[in-house]
Amino acid sequence: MARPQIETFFRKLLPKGKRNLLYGTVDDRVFLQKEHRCPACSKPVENDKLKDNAFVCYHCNHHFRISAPERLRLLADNGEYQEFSAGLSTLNPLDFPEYEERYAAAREKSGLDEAVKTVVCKMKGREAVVIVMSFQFMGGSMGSVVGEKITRAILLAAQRGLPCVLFTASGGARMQEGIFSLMQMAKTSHAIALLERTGMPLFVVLTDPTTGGVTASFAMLGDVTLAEPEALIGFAGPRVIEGTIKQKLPEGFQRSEFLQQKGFVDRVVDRKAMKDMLAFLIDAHLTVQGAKK
Amino acid sequence: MARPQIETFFRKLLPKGKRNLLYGTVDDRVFLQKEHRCPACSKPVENDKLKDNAFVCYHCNHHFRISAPERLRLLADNGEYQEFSAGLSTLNPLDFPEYEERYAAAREKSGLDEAVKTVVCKMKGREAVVIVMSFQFMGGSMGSVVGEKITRAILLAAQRGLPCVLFTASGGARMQEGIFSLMQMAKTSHAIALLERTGMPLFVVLTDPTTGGVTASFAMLGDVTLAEPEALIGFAGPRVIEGTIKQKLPEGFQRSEFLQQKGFVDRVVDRKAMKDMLAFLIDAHLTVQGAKK
Amino acid sequence: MTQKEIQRKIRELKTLASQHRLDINEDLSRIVSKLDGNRTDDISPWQRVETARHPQRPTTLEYIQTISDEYVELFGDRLFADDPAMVGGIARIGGIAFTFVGHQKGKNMKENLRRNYGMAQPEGYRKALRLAHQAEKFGRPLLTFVDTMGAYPGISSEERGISEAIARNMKEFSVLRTPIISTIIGEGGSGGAIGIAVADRVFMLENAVYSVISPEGCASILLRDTKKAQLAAGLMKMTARDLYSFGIVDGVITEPQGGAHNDIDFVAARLKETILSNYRELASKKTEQLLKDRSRRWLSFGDFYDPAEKQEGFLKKIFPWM
Amino acid sequence: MTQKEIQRKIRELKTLASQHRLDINEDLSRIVSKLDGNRTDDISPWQRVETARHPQRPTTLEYIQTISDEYVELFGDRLFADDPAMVGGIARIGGIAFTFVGHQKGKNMKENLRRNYGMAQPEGYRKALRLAHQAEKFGRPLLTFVDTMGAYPGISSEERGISEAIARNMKEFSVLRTPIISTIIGEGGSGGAIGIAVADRVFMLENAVYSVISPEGCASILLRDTKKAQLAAGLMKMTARDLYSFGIVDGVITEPQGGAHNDIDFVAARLKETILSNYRELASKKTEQLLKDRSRRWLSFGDFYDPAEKQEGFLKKIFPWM
Ligand SMILES: [Zn+2]
Ligand SMILES: [Zn+2]
Repeated sequence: MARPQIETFFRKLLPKGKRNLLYGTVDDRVFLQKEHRCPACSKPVENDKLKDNAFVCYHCNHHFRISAPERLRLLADNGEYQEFSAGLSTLNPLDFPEYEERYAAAREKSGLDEAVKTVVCKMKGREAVVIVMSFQFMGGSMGSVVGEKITRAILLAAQRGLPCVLFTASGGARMQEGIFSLMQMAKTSHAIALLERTGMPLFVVLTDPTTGGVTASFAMLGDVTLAEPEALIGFAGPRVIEGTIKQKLPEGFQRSEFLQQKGFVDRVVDRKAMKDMLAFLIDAHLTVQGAKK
Repeated sequence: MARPQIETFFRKLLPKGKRNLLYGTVDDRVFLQKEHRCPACSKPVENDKLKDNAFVCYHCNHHFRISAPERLRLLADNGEYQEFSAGLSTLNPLDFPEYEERYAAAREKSGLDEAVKTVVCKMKGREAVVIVMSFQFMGGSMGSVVGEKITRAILLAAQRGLPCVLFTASGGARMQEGIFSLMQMAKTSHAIALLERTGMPLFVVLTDPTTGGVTASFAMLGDVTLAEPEALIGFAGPRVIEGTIKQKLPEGFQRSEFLQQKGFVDRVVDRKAMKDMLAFLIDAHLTVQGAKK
Repeated sequence: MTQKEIQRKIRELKTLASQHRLDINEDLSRIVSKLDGNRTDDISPWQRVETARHPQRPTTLEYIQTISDEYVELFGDRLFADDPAMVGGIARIGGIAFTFVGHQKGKNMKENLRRNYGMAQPEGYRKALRLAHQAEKFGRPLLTFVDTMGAYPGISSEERGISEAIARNMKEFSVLRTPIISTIIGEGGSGGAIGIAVADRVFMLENAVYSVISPEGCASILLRDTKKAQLAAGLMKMTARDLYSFGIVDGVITEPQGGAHNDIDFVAARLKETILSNYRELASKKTEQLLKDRSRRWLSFGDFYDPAEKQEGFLKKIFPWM
Repeated sequence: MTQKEIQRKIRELKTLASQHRLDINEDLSRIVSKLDGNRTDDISPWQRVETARHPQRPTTLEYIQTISDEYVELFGDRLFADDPAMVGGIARIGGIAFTFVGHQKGKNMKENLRRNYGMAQPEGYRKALRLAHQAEKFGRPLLTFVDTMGAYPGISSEERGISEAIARNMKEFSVLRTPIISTIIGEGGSGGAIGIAVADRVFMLENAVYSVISPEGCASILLRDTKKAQLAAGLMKMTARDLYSFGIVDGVITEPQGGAHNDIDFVAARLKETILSNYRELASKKTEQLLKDRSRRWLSFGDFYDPAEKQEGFLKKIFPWM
C-alpha cells in the first residue's frame, strides 16, 4: 500500500519558488500573490497556519479550494495511498486547436497529470477507493481520461468489495473533447449502476466548485452525498442562468446549504470533520448484518 | 360468467317511484327532484337521454356521478359480470353509536350492499378484475368491508393473472370504524405491492369525488392513472384546506385536469372513451413480448 | 392476540344476537367488565390525547439522541426539498446501525413554525422513503417514529401529491426487505401517521394516540358538534390500550406518571430495550419469512362479517403461504 | 467500427509522432482525405445546425403520429408536474407496443412558450424515467427521441435538481431490462440530450447534431469570440456523419434534400424501418446479453492514451464478461 506520494515527487521537480503551488493550489489568484487574503473575509492568512487548518480560513471557516494531493494528505492514514491509472493522457480526439498546448501547460502549471486522481487508501483504518478531482487542472473538466479513470476506480471498488469515496471539483465537460466528453457522463453513471449491484456504497463529497456535466452525472449519484460548506454546486453556471432569466440570482443560490435545503445534499460537513464522518458512514454501510437478499 | 345483473334484481325490490335512483344514483340532490338539471351548466336534462349518454350531460359534457351497477353496465361486455365477496358486512368494530342504523339505511336507500363492488368481466373481450366504488353508499367511505373486498379483488387478479381496473369514488375513511378503517389504507396498498410482483397491471380510474384515505392509498398506486373530467381528487377536502390557509382555493384546484398538470394523472379520459382506452392499455400491458426477467 | 380474539367473539355474538332480536347487551357488558377487571383505567382517553399533545412531550430527535451511541441526521428527498417536519438518518444503537425516520415537532413557537408542527409534506414522506430504500440496500433495520396531527393539509402539500407520497410509502414499506419497527410516540394522526408506520412491529407509548381522525374532526363530522371532542376521543378508541386490545399494536411502552416529558430517560430505556429485543427477533428470521409475516399481519387487519366465513380460506387459496 | 478504429490509429500515430517531434500532419491529412474520398460533403456543419433548428423541423409527436398505428400520450412524473417539453406514452408500431419518450418543441411561438422550446426541466426527465420503468415492468421496448438545445438553465430547473434528474436517468437507462433505441431527430444538446439517450442503439437523422455544447457556447468559451459559432460548429464535430465515424452513433437516417421538414413521410418511413429492424435484433437477445452489450458499449466510449495499454485488460479483469 505504501508508496511515495506523487505529490512529493512532483514537488521536487518544481523550481523552488513554485513548490507551494502544490499545497497552495487552492485558488490561483490567491496563491500566486505573495501575501494571501481569505477571499471570503478578506483577512490576511498565513500560509503555514492555513495549511495546518486543512486550508480552512481560521478567521471565517471559508474552505479554500484544494487539489487532489492536498486532499489525500488530509484523508489518507499517514498520507499513504496507492494510485491507479496515473499514466493516462488525452489523444485530442477532435483535433481541437490548442488543446494539446493547453493540456501540456496545465500539467506543468499544476504539477498534476490530470484533473482526477484515483487511489486506494485507508481512512482511520477503513480501506476505500478514493477519487479526488482537482479544479486547477483545466477547471477540473471531464474528458476521456477523467471519465475513464473514474470509471475504472468505481469498477475497482465493485471488484474488490470496497466502499468508494468521490470528491468532486469541476467546471463540467472538457469541451475540447466534444462528444467524447459528453459520453463520459453516461459512462461514469453506468459504472455506478454496476457498483450498486455489488452492494458497495458510494459516498460523494461535493467541493467548490462542482458544475456542468460532472454535477449531472456521478456527483449526484452517491448513496450519501456530502458537501463542503458554501461550495458552488449546479448544472448551469450562475452566469448562464442570469443570462436566461435576465436578473441577478438570489444570495446563496447553488451553494451547498441551498442544495441541502432543496433535498439534494444529505449534509454539509466541515472539511476537518470529513474523515470522521466518512469513517462513521463506511461503518454504517458495511459492518451491519449484511443486506438481506 | 353470465349472471343476472344485481342492479336489475335490486331495482325490482324498490318501490316504483324510487327505481330510477339506481340508475340515477349520480347526485341525490339532482335525482330526488322530479326535474333534473345539470349541476354544471344548469340546463334541464332528460333522464333517458342522459342515461343513453352514459350519464354525461349532453349540453356541457359534465360527468354525473354514477354508482357501481351503472358503471358496470357501461363497461362490461353485454353488461355481464361475475361478482365476488358480495356478502360481507360490517361488525361495527368500535361499537360506534348509530353506525349500524346508518349502515342499514344506506343499504336501503342505495340498493347497494356496500360502497364497493368487485367483479370479473370482459371489456371488448379482454377479461379483467374490475373494482367499482359507489359514492352514494355512505360517501363511498372505506371501512373493513371495502378494504377487504378491494384487497381480495387485487389478490384475485394476482392469482388469476388478470389485469385489474379500479374505479374510485370516495369521501375517504369510514370514520365509524376508526383505526380499522385506517388500516385498510395499508392493507390495500400492500395488496398492490403483491400484485406488482406478478407483472399484472393495475389501472386506476379516478371519478368524482375521490378524497381522503382512498386517495392516499390504492387510488394513487395504479400503473396507469386515468381520471374522468373535472373530478374532485385530493387528500384533504377543499374546506379543510381553506380552513388551514384561511383563503379561497384557486379555480380548478384538486380537479382531474389540475392533477394531470401536476403530474399525478396520466390522462383525463371522457367516460364514453373509457372502455376503448382500457382495452388499448390492457393490450399494451399484456400482449407484448413479455417482461424480460 | 387473545384480547383481539375475545373482542371479536363478543362482536360476533352481538351481531348474531341482534339478528335474532335478543337483547344481550347487559350480559355482554358484564363479561367485558370482568375481562377488564384487573385494570384500573382512571386516565380518560381525552387525558391521553392531551398528554400526547403536551408541548414538552419528547420528540423523535430527543429519543434518538437518548437511545443512540452516535447518530447522523441526513437530509432531503433528492427531488424537491428537505422537510424539517420529517427527520431521518443513521443511528448506532447498542452497537447496531439503524436507519431512522420520524415526524419532528418543535418545542417552541419558532421551531414549530420551521417544523410545521410535525405536519409533513410530500417531500417529508419521500425523504422517509429514500432513507428506507437506503436501509434496505445496505441491510440496516429501519426504525420509524410517529408523532403528527396528520400530513399537512395545504395547497403545497396537495399540489405535490401528498396522497401519492403516503400511498407509495405504505406500498414500499410493506415489502421492504429489512426489518421495520415503528413506534407511535405522540400523536398518530391518520394517513400522515400510517405513511411511515407500516412495519413488522408497531408499538405505542402509553399516552400516545393513534386514530383515523382527530377527536375534534370526529366530533365535528360524525357527532355534528365540535364541542364533543372529549366524547369522540373515547368513541374512537384511539388509546394505546385500545389498539393493543384490537391487536393493531404489539405492545405498549410504559410512561412515568403524568407523561413521558416527566422522565425521558425512563421512557427511552424501555424504548431502546423494546427496539433491540424486537430487532433481534426479526433479524433472526430469513427475509422471506419476515416478509410473509409482515404480509400476513397487514392483510389480516379489518373486522367484518363474512357469511361464507371464507376470509382465511380465500387468502390461503390466493397465497398458499398465508 | 472500422471508421472509428482508423480514426483512432491516426490519432495514436499523431501522438507518437509529436512525442518524437516528427511532423507527419501533412501525410496524415492526405490519408484522411483518401479515406473520405468517396464522400462529397458540400453541406457545411453550420448548415446542418441550421437545418436541425429549422422552425418547421418535424417534432417527436409528429414522428410518433406518423410511424404508429395508434398511440396514447401519458402525462406526469408523479412527483411535481407534467413537463410539456418532454412527451411520452405508448405507441403501437408495426403491431408492437412501444413506450416512447422525447423532447417536444413547438411549431409556433405560443406552442414554444408552453413547451419551453423543448428545454425540459427535472419533471420532464423524471416523467421519462417513470415511463421507462413502466416499459421495463411490462416488457415494452423503449424509444427515445432527442430534440433539445439542452436542459432548461433556469432557477426552477436548478432548484428541483436538473443535475440529479439527468444523472439518475443515465444510470437507470444503462441497466434498464428492456431494449432501448434512441434517435437524435434535431438538436442533441449536451446533458439535456444524453439524459434520455443512453440506449442499446443510437441513431441520428442526417441533419441532426449532437454535441457537448452549442456552437455558440463553444465559440464564446473556447474561441473567446461569439461570432465564431460557424467555425465552432465544424471544430466540435457534431454532425451525424462525424459521430458515426467516431462510432458514437450506430447509423444515420437519410433526410430529403433541404431537410426532414420537406418530406416527413420519407424520413418517418426510414425511421420506422430502422426502429423495427433494430428492435427485432435486440429482442432476439436474452436480457443478460442485452445488458452486457449495452454495458460494453457505454464503458467503451472515450479516446485516450494508456501507456500500459491495459484498458481492455482492466475491464476484462473487473468484469469477466467485458
Ligand atoms: Zn476567511
Ligand atoms: Zn351540463
